[in-house]
Amino acid sequence: MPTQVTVKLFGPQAKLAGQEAVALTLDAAAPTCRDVRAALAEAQPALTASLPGSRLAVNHEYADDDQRVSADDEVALIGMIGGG
Amino acid sequence: MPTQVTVKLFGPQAKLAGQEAVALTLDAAAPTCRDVRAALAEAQPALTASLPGSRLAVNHEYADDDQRVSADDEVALIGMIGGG
Amino acid sequence: MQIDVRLHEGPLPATPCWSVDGAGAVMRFEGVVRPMEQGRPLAALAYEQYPPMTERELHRLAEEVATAHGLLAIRVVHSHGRVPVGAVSFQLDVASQHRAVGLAAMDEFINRLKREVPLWKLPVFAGKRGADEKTP
Amino acid sequence: MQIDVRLHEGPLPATPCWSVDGAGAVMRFEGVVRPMEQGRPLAALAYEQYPPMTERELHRLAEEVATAHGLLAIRVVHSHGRVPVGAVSFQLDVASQHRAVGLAAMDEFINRLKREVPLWKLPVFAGKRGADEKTP
Repeated sequence: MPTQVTVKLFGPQAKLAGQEAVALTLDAAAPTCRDVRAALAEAQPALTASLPGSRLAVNHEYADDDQRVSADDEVALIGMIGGG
Repeated sequence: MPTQVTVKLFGPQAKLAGQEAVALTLDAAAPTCRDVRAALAEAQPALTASLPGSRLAVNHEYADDDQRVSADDEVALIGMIGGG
Repeated sequence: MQIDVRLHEGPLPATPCWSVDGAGAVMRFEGVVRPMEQGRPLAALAYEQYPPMTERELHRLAEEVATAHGLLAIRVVHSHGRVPVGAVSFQLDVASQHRAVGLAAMDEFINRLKREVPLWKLPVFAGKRGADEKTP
Repeated sequence: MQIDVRLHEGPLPATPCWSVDGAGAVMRFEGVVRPMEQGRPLAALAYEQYPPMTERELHRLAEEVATAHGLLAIRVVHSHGRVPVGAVSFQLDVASQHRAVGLAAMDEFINRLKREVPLWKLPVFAGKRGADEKTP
């Protein structure tokens, strides 16, 4: 059963994508963050260059690539940051 | 003809020596700062330990050991400093 | 150990430096919006946060840096929203017993801030009122 | 390049941080008299200068550091005379376009201050009013 995941975008990446969230449909029942990255690159080629320097956050915590996500999770792309 | 040189002392070195200036009589007619250091160590043994880490100033400019001093010069021992 | 972290809407107001009991060194860093970006005159920077993760990560970073360096106190204020050129968008205060740890902590905090804390800035160029401020 | 160097009698008053045109980073360091020295409670530090060499060397150092790091501005105020525990005896303000040079300049200035500028401090221990303040 596929999983629906929405990834929030911010700052320059939201600008590059032209939207503040990307809705993804992932084939796996319990996809990993690695799967989310791959689907994101496919859905939004404008983000591809910035993905290697970006992290995913799941429910407001940084997540590594093996972490699994479900449709209930809040997923965000944290990249191209730079406070100060 | 010997040369009279007075060396001003400050801070912890004035405290160690128990005085704010040391009057020295140097044998040479045109003594160097090296001669001044040697005479200072002899006249004020309490300063000996701190002399290697100290500099001499002649007329308010740091002087190296070869610089010559005369009786008209203002000579000061600049050591054990530490602002901030 | 005192830790104080805050997000503030718009430019940061001038605030007095603190006094912290027992501190031998008190230092402040302020980040100011520079007048040019990529060679073009800027009107402002628009800072975007991701609440509550931004403030939480700022706090985590402050705590880690304060603990690692044995600081007496750390205070962080960062703007979100629009901050005009010449205004302060970031203020970091550090108090320590000795100078060296304070300076090292300040350096580490700022380096890690730029890599770890979810906070974005978008340039608002001069002469294009608000045009670059929002995603289309 | 703005260079401003001053000696001030007694503890330094609180002064606002500046704003400097074009600066992206503005930072301040304050040295505060700590409550203990060599394990004994302190009442104050007595700073001794050697005029006019002290101010001249402070100025030379400020100029060298500002030039080497390409600072936009540097301001130095140092106390002479008696500064009680908890009060500020040294204040260094640096403004630069970018953060890294400002922090490096601050570090270099303070390190060299402690080695190059003729300025002495004598502890005035608590409970011995003025006893250690003067040479006998």
